[in-house]
Amino acid sequence: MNPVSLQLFDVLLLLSIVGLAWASLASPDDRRSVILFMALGLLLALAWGRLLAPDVALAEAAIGAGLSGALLLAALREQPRREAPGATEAVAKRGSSRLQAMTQWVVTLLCAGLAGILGWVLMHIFAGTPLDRLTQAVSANLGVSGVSNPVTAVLLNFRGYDTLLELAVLLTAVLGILALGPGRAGYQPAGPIFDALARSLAPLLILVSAYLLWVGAHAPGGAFQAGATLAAAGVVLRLAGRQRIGLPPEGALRLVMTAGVGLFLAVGLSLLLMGRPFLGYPPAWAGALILVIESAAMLSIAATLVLAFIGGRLPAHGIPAAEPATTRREAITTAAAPERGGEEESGC
Amino acid sequence: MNWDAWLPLAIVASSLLPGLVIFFMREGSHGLRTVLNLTGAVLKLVLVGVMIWGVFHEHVYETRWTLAPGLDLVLHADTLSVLFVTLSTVLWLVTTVYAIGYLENAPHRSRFFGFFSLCVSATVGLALAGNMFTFVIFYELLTLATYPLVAHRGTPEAVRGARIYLAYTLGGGAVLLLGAVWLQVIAGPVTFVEGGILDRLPVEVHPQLRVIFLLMLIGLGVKAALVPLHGWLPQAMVAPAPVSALLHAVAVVKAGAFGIVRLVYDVYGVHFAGQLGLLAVLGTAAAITIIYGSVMALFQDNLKKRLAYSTVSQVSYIALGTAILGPLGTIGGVVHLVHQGVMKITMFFSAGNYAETLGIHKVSEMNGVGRRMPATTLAFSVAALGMIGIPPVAGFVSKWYLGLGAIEAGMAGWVMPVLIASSVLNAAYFLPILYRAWFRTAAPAWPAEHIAAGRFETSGSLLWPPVVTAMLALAAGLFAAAPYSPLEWAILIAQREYAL
Amino acid sequence: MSDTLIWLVAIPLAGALTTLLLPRIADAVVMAAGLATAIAAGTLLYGVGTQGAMIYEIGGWSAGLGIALRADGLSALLLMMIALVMLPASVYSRTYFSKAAERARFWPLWLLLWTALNALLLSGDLFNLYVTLELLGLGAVALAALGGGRAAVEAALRYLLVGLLGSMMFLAGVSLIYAGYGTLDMTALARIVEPGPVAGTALAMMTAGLLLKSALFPLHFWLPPAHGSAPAPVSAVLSALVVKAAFYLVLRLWLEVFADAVTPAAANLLGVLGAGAVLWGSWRALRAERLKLLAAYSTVAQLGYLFLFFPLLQALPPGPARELAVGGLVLLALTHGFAKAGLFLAIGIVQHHSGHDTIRELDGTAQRLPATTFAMALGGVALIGLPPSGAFLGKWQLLAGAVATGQWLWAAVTLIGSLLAAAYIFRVLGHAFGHQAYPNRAVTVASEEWPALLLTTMAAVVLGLAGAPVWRLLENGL
Amino acid sequence: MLTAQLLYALTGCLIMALGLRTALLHASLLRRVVAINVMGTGVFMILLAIAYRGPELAPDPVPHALVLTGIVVAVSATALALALARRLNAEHADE
Repeated sequence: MNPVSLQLFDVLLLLSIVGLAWASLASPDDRRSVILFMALGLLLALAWGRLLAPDVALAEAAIGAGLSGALLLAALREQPRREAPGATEAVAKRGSSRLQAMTQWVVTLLCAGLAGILGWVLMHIFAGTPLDRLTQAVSANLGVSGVSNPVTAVLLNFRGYDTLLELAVLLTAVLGILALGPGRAGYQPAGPIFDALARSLAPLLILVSAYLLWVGAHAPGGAFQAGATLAAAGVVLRLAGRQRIGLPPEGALRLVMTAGVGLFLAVGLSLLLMGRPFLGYPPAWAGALILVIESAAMLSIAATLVLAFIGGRLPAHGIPAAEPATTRREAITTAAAPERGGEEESGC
Repeated sequence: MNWDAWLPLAIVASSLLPGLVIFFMREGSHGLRTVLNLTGAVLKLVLVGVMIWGVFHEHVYETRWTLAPGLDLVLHADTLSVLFVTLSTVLWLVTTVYAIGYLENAPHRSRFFGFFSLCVSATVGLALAGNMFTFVIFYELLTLATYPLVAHRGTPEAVRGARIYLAYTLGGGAVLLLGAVWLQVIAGPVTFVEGGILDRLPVEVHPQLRVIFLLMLIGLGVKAALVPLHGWLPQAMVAPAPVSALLHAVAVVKAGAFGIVRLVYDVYGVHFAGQLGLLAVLGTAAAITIIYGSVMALFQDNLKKRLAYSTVSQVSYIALGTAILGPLGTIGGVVHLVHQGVMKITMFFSAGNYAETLGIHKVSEMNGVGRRMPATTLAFSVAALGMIGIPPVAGFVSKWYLGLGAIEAGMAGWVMPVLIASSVLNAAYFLPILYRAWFRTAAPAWPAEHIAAGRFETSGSLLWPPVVTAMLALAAGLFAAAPYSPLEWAILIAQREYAL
Repeated sequence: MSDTLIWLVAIPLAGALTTLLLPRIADAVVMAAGLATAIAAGTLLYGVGTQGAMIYEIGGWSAGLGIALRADGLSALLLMMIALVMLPASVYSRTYFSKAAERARFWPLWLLLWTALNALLLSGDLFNLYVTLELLGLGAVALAALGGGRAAVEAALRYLLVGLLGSMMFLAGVSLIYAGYGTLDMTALARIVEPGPVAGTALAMMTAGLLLKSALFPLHFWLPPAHGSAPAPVSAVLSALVVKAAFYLVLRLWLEVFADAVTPAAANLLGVLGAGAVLWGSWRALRAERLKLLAAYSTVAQLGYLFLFFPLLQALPPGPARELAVGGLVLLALTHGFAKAGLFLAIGIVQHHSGHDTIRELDGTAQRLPATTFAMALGGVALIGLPPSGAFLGKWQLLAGAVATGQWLWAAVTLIGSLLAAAYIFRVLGHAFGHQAYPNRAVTVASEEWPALLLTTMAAVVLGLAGAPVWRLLENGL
Repeated sequence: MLTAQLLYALTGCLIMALGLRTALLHASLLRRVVAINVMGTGVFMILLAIAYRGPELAPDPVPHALVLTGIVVAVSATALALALARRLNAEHADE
């Protein structure tokens, strides 16, 4: 593309992004808002590609648009008709409408001012001499990082500690979710067409995620994209009415959830005990170690995201996926009873 | 560290540690509690004896502990602190004996004696404070330790009285704190040195020093019950009698007066304070308080309230003595610190005895009580006569020196009328009590006779404390010229202050 | 020795994973991990005291390309406080959550929170700080929601959304820094940062996010419900440690990294907000009907004092007077940490034994729960700032700074705030000491009562009498 | 100065402000969660614009890594927020 058409593309893309963002935020209906937000994610993935950030584009498509959207849609399904009284609405409705209008104006002005100042400062920065920032340092050390994709090198080697803590964030979130009580009861078993689709889609997604994981060492991809894709397989199965969607039983599930942080930490500490710095991989093993860590991280991420989608603890007894559809529905209702008990218990 | 560095700390600890232990004791273990209390009190007395001897022979006793750069916790024994420490220690022992009898079978005794010991520890710490920072710490601790004692009964009036007490004293504490911090910012660590340390500061800060003095005077004046900061004192009367005795004679009111003495003599220096015109302010406040307190006392029928207003008036003699420039005035003020304490505690013990034994709370109920309780009433009478200033009781000595000091300083023109007016008023509110007690015939029944007359007029541990303290008040007057008497010690203080 | 830095993060994190995998021995694991972390914190404090500031470059990559952990006197002191608060609180939680199933949910989150706190205090990298802030925020929310019931969940949700807004503002500021200076390492940044629009805007954005998280008035609205409805040990660490972590970052940024870019007007703005927090928080605490809400509003007020130091430090020239003030600030923060943690634990005991925490109905508490009442009184002494608490020394320095720089307004706010604090504390004590004719002596377990007593004693006595080393440790920093 | 870089950065600022505004003003919980996500997107766009160094030069990988981390953190927080909201709805329904 020539520069002019490229710029035209930029402008059009950005205009649609801003438009979608606005539409999603200002839509009168929550459902529309969520769907527009998912669409926004897809456009953003395009924009990230345009900014030469394919790793981020993949993650955005899988997580930003895909899983976040799925989470939001699932939440929407349970939203009461009218917003429940209390909480936020009460706060917003308090005071006279005049005061409310004034608040709106003040906040709008503040936000506009914030955008203006931020933009001005960025303009100021970009107008100066271009900074090399850390590009040089990364490429100089890429050779000993164990991978050739610089983003993976930063994520799992140079700034591996960030990623370790990020996995801990993910674990914290899912533990918080599990502590809140049992998950959603699950979906009605799907009709034969969707069921068949799910049956074929899931293995495909699993395959894609394995590929993404492997390719991350030298090309766009990596644990997060792979984990999200794997989680997508779970979500699809879940939507098709599978209960446990291949998640292992309680104890093993905990093992999978902690595998990412655990292995990462174990590698770091082992190196420390061997006299190297924490997470200081020997260059010769770096590639292998990173792959091991990433595999564990992928499993953890996938399990975590699926549990987040379920929104709570799994039913106590797993239901084999192959069970006939008729008995399955009964199983759901019987599983629901102990769940109530569990909720009360967690309330104390 | 050698023994000299430990002695001041040991004196504080001898009541602090028993106090802390008592807190966590079971309510029922009376015997052990009494043993602990008395052991602590006697031990403290012995340690103070050592200290008196040492300070007289110019030994230096100092405990120093750094809390922050430039902020040292200093316990230091000088002549003035020894005087106050001795007073507190002796009276604490007596009051403990009294309280054991007074609170027999009352609830929450562990709590009471715990705070009681803390209160004395704070007073002794305040007496031994070697700099302003340490003084402020113990001044606030004293507030903390006395609040539960005032609120002890837990009745609505007690809680209300305690709340008022707290509001006044914490407010005063905040003002004092501001003054102390300000002074330290200007002058560095404010060590108590005889003759003061501030006269070497440049002239430009003099206006600030005046404001600081006023701030600190307000802060100290709350506890010393200077008018118009005295409002809490009559309210705090709801406390049990031993607490009132301690509050009025030893701990709270005296802490304020002692602070004023410290402020004038050992921070500003009496000459420098005079130069800044601050003594006149102090003298005026004292004079107003003396007259106002006496007048208010006239109108109280409640015995403890009358005594309370009498305290308002009497404690300001100390401030008055401080405001009189010259050694004789100093002697009069400082010696009254002791004399007022001994006399006033006698009166509160007696008042407590009337209430505990016969249920008498009002002056109008005291007709003929002298025949029913002769020893108590005799003790009360000795103290009352001393307050009026009739020789040979201790109060006379104080007033004599105050008068001499006023003449020496050329302030007789206004000090003498104040002294005379106050003495007349003292007579006017005390003599009618004595008249009723001794010469009126008793009503057919006492308001509520709790303790029947037996071998003694009341239980032993209630009877002996006022008798002992009355004898002390008498002795302090009779043997004023004996070595180690309060007067001799006050003369020693004046000599060192004025570098005579 | 510098390995200690990474162990301080690794031990609680490993502990969290172990409790999750082996719930049967979780109690023992928590105690072991807690003790080990406390020992590590002690080692670090000793090391910083003897050898000065420490750095640990993770992965062996130099700071900038990689992430460096750093510890100086300030962070070592706060890490020690965290350990000394978390450890007794862990013992307390063991009794507080009586069912094993509750504890199985609680322990992993608890240790993750500890990990987050340590990681935040040690991090020397701006983006890593964003991650630790999120870890801390999500951990705190998850724990706060454990209270169950509508109030707790609602408060936790608001807490989460506010925290996310704060983190996003912080991240936006970090982006500007990376754009303008090309580094995320705070030490490197401190060397090259210069006053100007980039530094100013970035600092403003990051500070706005952090103020939201540290609940500075008027951004405090989320704190009282969240701290007031969480389980007692959680409230304790939220009030004592979590908000303080955000405050610590503000301190780092303003006094160290962006010291040159801070203007007096900006410092005064923080002072004004701090004054508002002191007065409003104290007033609301005085009006509170429940003990926990009182304690939560008291946290709002106490954080205000810390912000009052900013205009003073801005006006004081480098030298002994400023060092005194910095020490006072840190000591005040430490004292509040211990006092508030102890107070919340004590309130938890009261709530457990009387079934409520309504202040008006506390009469007889002193008879039923003497040790707990004593703990509340000690905590109260420290919150008011009476001697011999560490807060007394802190407030002394606050007043001294205000007087020395002629900023009388802050002195007045400090004194008024202290008197209001006395009013709300003694309101509680007045009720607690109120007489009840036939009190039942409650049956308490020692492991329930001593943590509160220990923490408040630490605040009201130990820090006041043995706080001098704080100044020595801070000599070379800030 | 690269026009594209500036264009994306400014758009990022705008989106961030839009998200912030809705997060502060909107009553619906779900919408606030969406808004915070939109706000995050704005910040990510700023970061990626900073990383962009024109079509010829390879972009700076560090902001890419930061954004990847940011995305995962954002989805974690979103999941927790939605779970809390779900629990809150259940509590309301119980009354």
